[in-house]
Amino acid sequence: MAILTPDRIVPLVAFVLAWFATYYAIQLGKQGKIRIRRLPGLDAIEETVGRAVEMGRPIFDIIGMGSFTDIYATQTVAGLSILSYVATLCARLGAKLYAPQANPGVMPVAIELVRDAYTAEGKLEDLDVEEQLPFLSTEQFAWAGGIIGMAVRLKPAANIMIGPFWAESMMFAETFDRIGAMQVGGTARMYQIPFFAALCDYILIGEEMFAAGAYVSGDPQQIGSIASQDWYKLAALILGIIGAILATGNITIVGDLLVM
Amino acid sequence: MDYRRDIPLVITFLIGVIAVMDYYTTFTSVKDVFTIIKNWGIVLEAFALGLGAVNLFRVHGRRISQRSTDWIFSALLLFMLVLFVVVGLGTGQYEAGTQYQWIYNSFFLPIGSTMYSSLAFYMAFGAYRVLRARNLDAFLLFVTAIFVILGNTPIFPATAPQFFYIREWIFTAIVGGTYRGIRIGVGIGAVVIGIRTLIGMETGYLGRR
Amino acid sequence: MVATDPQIWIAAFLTIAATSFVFRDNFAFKISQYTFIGVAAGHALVMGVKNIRDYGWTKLAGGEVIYAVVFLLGIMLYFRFSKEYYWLYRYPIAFLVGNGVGISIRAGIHSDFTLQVAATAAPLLASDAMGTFNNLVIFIGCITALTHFVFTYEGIHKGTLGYVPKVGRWMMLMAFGASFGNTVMTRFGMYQGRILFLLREWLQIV
Amino acid sequence: MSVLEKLTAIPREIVIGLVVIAMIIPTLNPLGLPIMTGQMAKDWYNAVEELPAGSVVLFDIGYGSGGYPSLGPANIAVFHQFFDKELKVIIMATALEGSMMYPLIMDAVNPETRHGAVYGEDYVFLGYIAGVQTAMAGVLGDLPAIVSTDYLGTPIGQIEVLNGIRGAQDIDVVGYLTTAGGTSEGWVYQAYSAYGLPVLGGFLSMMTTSMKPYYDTGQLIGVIDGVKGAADMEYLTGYPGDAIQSSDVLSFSQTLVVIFIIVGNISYWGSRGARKEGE
Repeated sequence: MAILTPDRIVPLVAFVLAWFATYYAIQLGKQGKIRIRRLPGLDAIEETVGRAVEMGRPIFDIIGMGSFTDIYATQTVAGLSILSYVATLCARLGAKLYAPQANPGVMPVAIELVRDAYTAEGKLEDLDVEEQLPFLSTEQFAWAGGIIGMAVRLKPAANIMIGPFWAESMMFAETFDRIGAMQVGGTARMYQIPFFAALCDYILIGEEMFAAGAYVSGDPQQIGSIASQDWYKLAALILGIIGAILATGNITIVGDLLVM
Repeated sequence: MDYRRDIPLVITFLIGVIAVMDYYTTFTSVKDVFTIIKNWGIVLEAFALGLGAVNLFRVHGRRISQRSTDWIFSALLLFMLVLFVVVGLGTGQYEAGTQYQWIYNSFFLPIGSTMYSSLAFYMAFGAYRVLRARNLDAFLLFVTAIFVILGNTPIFPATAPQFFYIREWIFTAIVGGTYRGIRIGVGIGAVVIGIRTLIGMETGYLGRR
Repeated sequence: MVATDPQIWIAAFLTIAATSFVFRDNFAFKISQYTFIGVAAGHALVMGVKNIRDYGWTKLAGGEVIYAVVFLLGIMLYFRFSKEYYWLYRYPIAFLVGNGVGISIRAGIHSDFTLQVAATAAPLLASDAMGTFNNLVIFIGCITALTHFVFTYEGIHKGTLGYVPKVGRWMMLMAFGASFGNTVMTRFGMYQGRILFLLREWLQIV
Repeated sequence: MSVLEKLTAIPREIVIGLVVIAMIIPTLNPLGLPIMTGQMAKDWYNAVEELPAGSVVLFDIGYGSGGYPSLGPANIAVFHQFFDKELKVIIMATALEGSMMYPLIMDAVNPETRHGAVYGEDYVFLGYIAGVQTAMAGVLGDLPAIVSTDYLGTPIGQIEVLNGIRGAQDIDVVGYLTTAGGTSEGWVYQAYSAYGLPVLGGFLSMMTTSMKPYYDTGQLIGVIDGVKGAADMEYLTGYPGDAIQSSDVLSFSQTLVVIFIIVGNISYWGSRGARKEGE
């Protein structure tokens, strides 16, 4: 065919189908027909809040220094969903929450979410925005230094950091571990996952954080797009398994088809 | 139609679709249009490079005029910024001028190459405090980390080449397999978010105001 | 012998200042940090102007009048800082986002999806036992890691089948260990570059 | 406080001091330990060795000062091999600081005196081009339509090495060194996927795991794995430099890390055992 670039038929089909799948899955999400499984990481968050109340020490929730306008925006959104969830738990159980902020664009949204959570639990009088959601800095190391200082001073019982993280992930994880805080870490910036895996008690790896964010927020768009990705992963699983079995028996049809 | 919101969404959609068509179809008219889009994209990205400087002037200018804490550092920041711009543009040679290379090699290069590499010390703290086989998860991470570090440390393969072969095997088999699974997941995730952006369901980039 | 070149002295001071953060935040570190932010923004601006000249102005001056539109769009970017006309900023950013997203996802589905799945759908048996074993580990790693990231089909995570994503998690943790080990090397290898500079060019003892 | 508990609380100042000492000693007294070259770097080296003289390489300096200590030595070794093989090298930069790295690298490589290569005839530097993947797609798609001058402002019509270079169809291989994930994936997308060009990729070691799937599927035909890959390349090309010297430092400093890990685990398990007995 002269119209289509040769050797790219299958990617094109996959691409067009992804378009439809995304649209359709979001519609299904709006109709409430999709359920996401509850991740163990979320139970861990509940556990950490409970532990903080018992110990009479505060909780940290760090959403990272991402903005709404960069390519990590979806991670920031997931981090905010988790923050809202943590704030609800803190208000309900009576733990003191600290959520230091790094991005002036994201900060008002974070404050609004936390305030809503406290209002819904009827505990607005327990919240002091100035103290509990301070703006530290937009500069990476100044921000990291600020959080390290707060952590050493306040000795939180737990630290929940879910969002986009860069080189500061190692500093945070190391500091909170040193002061004996229980940690739940999650990011989709894969380079930083190993540090969280080494230092945190629970981790949300990559897309797990999006799923957790969608689960607690119940946003049909986020839920829908997770479903459409699942369809592709299932397709990859089926094609991979069948293809490998057939190829082992010298039938390379699946592999040949995919590179068409 | 809201020209403040809808027209940008249409622009995103059209440009994105042309980019996709350029890849999958052979229409020469699409390719010509996309060549222009790429060129414009480069120029626009270049324009965007000044945004950071303007923002810093706003933020730190305010800090200096209000004499807030650390305003002296803000002054230093703006001085360095202006210095680079004046030397870069004033000589008319941009980054190729010898004066510019002098200030780059004096100020930018040493800090830039130290800032992130100084995390080596955090790696050392982390290693002795944290890389501990405290549960199954940490144990699994610990085992491969140790073998990779041993394989990466030339003195160990020099004494016993097996250290090197173990490291190579970990990369071939364990990393090769699992990271392929992760790559498939991350790749499809990016495509779905991209599609949501093109069809106007992901509008974060438009800002919140 | 110690260096006499002021450039080396400035660079040596900033190297030590930038490192000092590992003790704690301090005055010298702040100098290096704010200098860094300033020079990075200044350099970006210089390169931006040069690119505007080379890729936009030369074309416009060469008679391609259509390039006036890009300049207009480029200036519209700066309305980002205006309260009233903020929305004008959305036009050029929409252009950049459309181009950026289109150019990466069009190939992403090809490189990350079809080609990776095609590589998985390959024979498991190799010419030797070790090769076959490696193929099996790679295959199991890829498949189990993928199942770990399936969120809307709970059945995959329950009962006997539930061991599949669990194995995926274990394999991933081992792979993260490899990544951790390599990151250790990255950081130490990089800091060595600074030590070399200090010893060789500043103190001149190597 | 027991000995084991003391071990878990080594003060930071001591850790930092030990690390610095472990870096300085081998710098002053190099060991010259043998290098075991990895397959990924061998693949890069062999791929370039197999190119006939006069083949066109498009090379991207995709790193700045942050990656310079790791990737600079690799870049020097790679260029030595390019010029030894008498390849035509078109250099560009997708990183903002790339054009500041160029003079540092070229000072060390010195192609004119060491290899008899001439700027403009054998190699050219196009300078920094904004837009990362847009820049890649632009240069590969239609070079003369996008680029009008080299970094010094010479029109490309007057540059011999660019004669007849229209885009991907006239380029034999693409190589890059970068610290950015977007650049690293970008070249795979824009050069391999879009044009089927062979791609040689070099990046920080911490990125190697993420990029490994591309190497396994042939989308990258050779890989430089950070400072280790740089040492391998210096060894393979026969131009020893800073990376090989770094190997000795790695031997010392990482051995120290291994000792830290062992101490940490012994004290952790020891103090856990002690606590259990006390309960």
